[in-house]
Amino acid sequence: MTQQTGKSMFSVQFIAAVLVALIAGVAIGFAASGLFAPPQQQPQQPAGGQPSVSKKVIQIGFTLPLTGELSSIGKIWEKVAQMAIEDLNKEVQAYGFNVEFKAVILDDGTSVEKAVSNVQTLAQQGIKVIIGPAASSQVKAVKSFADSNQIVIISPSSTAPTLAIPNDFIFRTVGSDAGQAKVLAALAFQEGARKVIVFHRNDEYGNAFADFFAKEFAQLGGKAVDMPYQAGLSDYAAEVNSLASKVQSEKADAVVLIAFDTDGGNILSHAAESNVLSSVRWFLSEGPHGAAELKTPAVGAFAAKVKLLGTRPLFVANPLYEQFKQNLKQRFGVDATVFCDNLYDAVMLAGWAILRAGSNDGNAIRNALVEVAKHYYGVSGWTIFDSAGDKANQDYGVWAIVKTGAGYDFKDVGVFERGQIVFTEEPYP
Amino acid sequence: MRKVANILEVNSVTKTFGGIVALQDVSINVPERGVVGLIGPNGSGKTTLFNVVSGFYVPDKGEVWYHNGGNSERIDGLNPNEVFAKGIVRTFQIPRLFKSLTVLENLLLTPYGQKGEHPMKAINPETWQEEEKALAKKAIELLKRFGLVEYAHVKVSELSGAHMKLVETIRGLMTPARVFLLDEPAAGVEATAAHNLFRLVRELNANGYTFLIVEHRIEVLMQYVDYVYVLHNGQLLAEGKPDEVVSDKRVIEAYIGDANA
Amino acid sequence: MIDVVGFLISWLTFLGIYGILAISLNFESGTSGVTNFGKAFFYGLGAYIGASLTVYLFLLLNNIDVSKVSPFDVEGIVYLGQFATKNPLLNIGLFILSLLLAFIVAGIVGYLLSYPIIRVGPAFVGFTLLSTGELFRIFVLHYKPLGESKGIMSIPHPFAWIPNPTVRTALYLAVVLGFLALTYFVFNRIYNSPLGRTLRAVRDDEVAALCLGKHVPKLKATVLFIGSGFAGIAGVLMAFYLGSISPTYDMIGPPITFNVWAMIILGGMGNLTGSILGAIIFTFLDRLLIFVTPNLGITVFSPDYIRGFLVGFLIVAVLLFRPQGILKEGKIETLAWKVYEEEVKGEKSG
Amino acid sequence: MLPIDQNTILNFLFYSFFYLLFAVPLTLSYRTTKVINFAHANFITYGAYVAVFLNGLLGNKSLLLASLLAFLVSGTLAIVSYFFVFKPLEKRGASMSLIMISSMGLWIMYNYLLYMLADIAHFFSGVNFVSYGRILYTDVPEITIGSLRLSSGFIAVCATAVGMSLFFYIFLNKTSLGKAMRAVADNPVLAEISGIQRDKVITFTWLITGGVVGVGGAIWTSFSGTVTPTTGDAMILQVFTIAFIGGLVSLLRTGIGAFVIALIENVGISLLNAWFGVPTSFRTFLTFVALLVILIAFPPLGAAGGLPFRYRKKRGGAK
Repeated sequence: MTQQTGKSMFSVQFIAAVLVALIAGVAIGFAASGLFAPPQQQPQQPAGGQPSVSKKVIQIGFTLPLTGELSSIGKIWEKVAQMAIEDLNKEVQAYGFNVEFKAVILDDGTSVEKAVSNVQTLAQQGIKVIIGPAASSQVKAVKSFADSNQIVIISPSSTAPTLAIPNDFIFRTVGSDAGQAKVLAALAFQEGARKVIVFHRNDEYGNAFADFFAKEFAQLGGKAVDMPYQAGLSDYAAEVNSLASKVQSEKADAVVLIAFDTDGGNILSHAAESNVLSSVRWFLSEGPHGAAELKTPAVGAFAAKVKLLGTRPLFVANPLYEQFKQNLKQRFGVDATVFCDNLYDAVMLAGWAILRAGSNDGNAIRNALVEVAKHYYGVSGWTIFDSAGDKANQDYGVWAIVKTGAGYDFKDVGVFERGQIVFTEEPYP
Repeated sequence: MRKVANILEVNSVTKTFGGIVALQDVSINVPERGVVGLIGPNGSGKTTLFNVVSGFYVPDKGEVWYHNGGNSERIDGLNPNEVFAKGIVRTFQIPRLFKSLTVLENLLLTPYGQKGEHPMKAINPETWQEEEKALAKKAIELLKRFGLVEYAHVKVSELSGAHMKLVETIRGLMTPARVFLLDEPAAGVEATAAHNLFRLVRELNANGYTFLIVEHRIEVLMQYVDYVYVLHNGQLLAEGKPDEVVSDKRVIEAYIGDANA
Repeated sequence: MIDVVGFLISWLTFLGIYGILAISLNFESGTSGVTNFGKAFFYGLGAYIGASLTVYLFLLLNNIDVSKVSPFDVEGIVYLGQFATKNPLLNIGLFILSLLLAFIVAGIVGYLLSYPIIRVGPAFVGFTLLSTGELFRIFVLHYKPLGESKGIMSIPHPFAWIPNPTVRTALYLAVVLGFLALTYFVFNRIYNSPLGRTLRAVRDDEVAALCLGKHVPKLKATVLFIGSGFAGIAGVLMAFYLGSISPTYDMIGPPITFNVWAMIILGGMGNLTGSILGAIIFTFLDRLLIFVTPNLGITVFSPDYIRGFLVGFLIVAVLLFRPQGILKEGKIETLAWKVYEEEVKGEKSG
Repeated sequence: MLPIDQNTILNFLFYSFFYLLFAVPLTLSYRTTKVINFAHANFITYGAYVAVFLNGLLGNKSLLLASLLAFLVSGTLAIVSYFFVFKPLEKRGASMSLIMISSMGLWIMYNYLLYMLADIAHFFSGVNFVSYGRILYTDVPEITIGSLRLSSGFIAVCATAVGMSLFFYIFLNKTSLGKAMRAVADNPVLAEISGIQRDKVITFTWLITGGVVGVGGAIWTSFSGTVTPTTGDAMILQVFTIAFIGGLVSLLRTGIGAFVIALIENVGISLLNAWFGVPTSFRTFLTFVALLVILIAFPPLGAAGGLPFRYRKKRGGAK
């Protein structure tokens, strides 16, 4: 054992050295970052006016859930964001704009406070358009800062109805859940369900979606029994068990699951083991779409047994989306999950809006964004915004889990047209 | 019949801890301005009796009376802070001073119900400055009298064992209390310091303070106390003047019996 | 270029709010020995009291029938947005009312909660308060009149009527720093008073303090009253700054408490200036690294993970470097020092 | 009809065994080292992720191999935390709360480190590690008694929990190292004097704590539908609640606490849901209520101190 004081002396010097290195590193980084974010106002056009070799760099901010509860979606979004920025730059330069967009991607750990400090610090670097945050509670927290400092926030996944507020700086490239609940209700009713248990996350997303669904389903003549579950747990075996006994006691003929991907996958893998839950129909919201757990054999077989169907925002037969899915798989090895198309279009809209505004003024960019969205048909279909800054018309598709050569996979099997579901193919023969 | 009025009376106190009888029907009296010793072999119940008087334990049976000038009141069942408020100060076998505070601060802490301890007044120093000044003068007086003044700003944790015992004893003088309960003052201190402490006790006694002292080192205690009670297995074995008790067969037997048991 | 003024305003606002939490927690757990793991509970309680009161009253005073238009649904939120800039006096009045009520209610709840934790050891005191905090959060998550899982939105900013955002946020920063100064003043006064001395004694040895006539349960209740009251004020300040409150785990749950604990330990337990220093280190580094990590050009993993890793590393490194925290516990400056000088020194030189 | 069916009982046992594997080592670690360790959550997650990486990168299907490696990885993590952080702090007189906060710093560091590792593994293998599905192991048998189907995960966790309990019982009571560990826990000063190398005992305690919890994490991947880098964090409050029921002192009471909390979380919630319509989202609410009731009803005054007597309202002491 080294001599006692020697040991502690050594560790003090060691730690002191590390600390000094840390601070020095930060200082250098700080200075270096100054270089990376060249001043927005003075473009580097040389006085002579000929087309300069170096392009004008414009930064777009991203605050994504790379850790925390939504990290599984966040990680895929990070790749979609990189691809979107690359495609945007190719497109923009093809039109002769001497501009290069650069992504500044920050992790907000699905936490409210980190989202606020990310948005504030990005704005203070001169960034005027920020994609994200993902959760509605985060968007609400950044709203007052964004509105007062004219920072355009485009969230690809926040669907809370309480954020549908006209002329503010919050835009959402995904339709509100009211529309999707209508489609899910129609799907369940059309498939013969009359009494369903609505098993949903107990957060803003889950509660709002469940309320809309209950209203719509009642109008169609069905009965919806509300059953919230605690979100953010490490496992849901106990919840699935209560669901099974509820299904028995209420004699329900279907379960409507409103969840994100991690808890959705967890619940379905436990439900597959319960014969009570395997004897009723299952209808899902868009959250679990794309979750790896749903492609496992156990859940795949369960889906076939209960003829599992889900809804999700989708422009069916949209060639751009199929192309987008291939690109993402081929370049980043990742399957497109829910909200990926909305994120991709959000980046495109942001780029073109900045170019159209031609200045770094937040208000000008906001107005330009509304105009650009009117004529833009992207991977997520028409991107026109309604008066509250949300995606105006949003079509919805129906997806199922089908057995393919290499195991199970997601497949879009139908579309919601003029008030009812039209199946393009029969998923469960 | 005792001619001097008693200040502290313990009447047939019994205390059991889940079946084990710690005290069985014990009665002792401490005369005003007296110095009374309480001895007994290990496990004889002397510390338990001490804790009953100072409010740590509630006796199962019996009473503890405190005759302070005209009015006398029962103090068994009171909480330790209420017993202190009545004017009975206790010390501990291992001195329990406040480590993060200095000697002066430990003294200043002792007076009961200082104005500055009320949250609303604490914020406004004017309300308690005068009282603090007076207490500080008194504390420094005491420190000078017992030659501890240069330790005033020393953290208590840095004091020697003997000094700690001294500080714990004299901090009681900061209060109007007249009765001192000393728990083995001579424990863990060499002979000369122990004798100094007991001489201090006599000196204070001369100024009108009353003492009840639990002590294990009988040879030191006997030279300084007027009256002694002997406890054995939770019962009162003997009582009397120091020399009577020392020569009492039953006491010797109890101690010897205890020695080779 | 980097908008340094904007950076300072937003960072200092967070610093101010966390500083209030850090000073009050340092007083509770550092000086008085009441290990409080439920700080986020009183912070959330204060925020909810201020926010819900303001949102309801705001609609009522603008004669909108709250039973029909709930302040948590879209129409209510839109009304709140429209009326925000109409009547400055109303905004400021409700803001002050929220601060007062939050202090009193959070304080009383803190006072009452001191009862169950009297006989329990420090580690248990912490977890009892933490559990109570979680009970409150899960209850609010299900309680319709408080906005359920939607939380409370578009809380009218006290200075909403000032058009220029920089002036508005600078003024709000002034208010926050004002409260930080008030917190420091109050706790510093108590720290350097007989009460401060008694509380440190209770921390060092409860039993001995009790035997010296100190009413330990009442003292602990007082400590929790004052500490929780100021936590309630911090909650109101954050609610009005963000303009929204959601009952999520990270917003009013244990992560807030753990952050504040890291600050007071970093800064030095029992030292109020240390708490502010801890808050500075904790909040500044996180924001500063935002300028650095995204540009590191690492592709094998998200570069921003380094920012989180460094915050954790900083806590461990500083603690290893200074195992007692950066600043030591100061001495109690009361008049006794002057008397000591006059008496002893005077005599020596005289 | 009682809303308790076969599955509820099965879940209750599942959770009891897992809580046993996670909470008992926590009590052991606090009892011996006096460190409230938040990095305990990482021991669980790293154990699980050893199994995940083995399955994702190398297609390993053996739970035994995964558990063994998980024991080593989480065990080493615990020892590293002790050697580089807790020990230097302890030696230089850091307080209990300070060491607890240092464990929080470690918790944050280990979390982000795991996210980086998951990213790097994804970079090379293309498999998404941030949320990983349930792993089907082939080397653990599946037993069906009558209609009751005991999955391989159940057998594994049941065997390990029982094995751990037996091991702790025998180890702590019979072996010299075990007795030394108890001595260090009950009376560190005495242990020091009687020549027990405290350092060796403490290092061994951390190895066992990290190891057993890591094995628990590895088995968790066969039970839980999805494993994410925050799996351990979402459970840590429950695990601490159980350890507190055991008074952070007695392993037996912690074991009982594990069953009590599992009972409340599974059977309790479904009863309340069926009879009083309490939404299942009140599940964690119940756990905390249970902790409060236990702390107030009979406060564990053991190692954690507190006023040694019930503070009495004044009886009519005065005349």
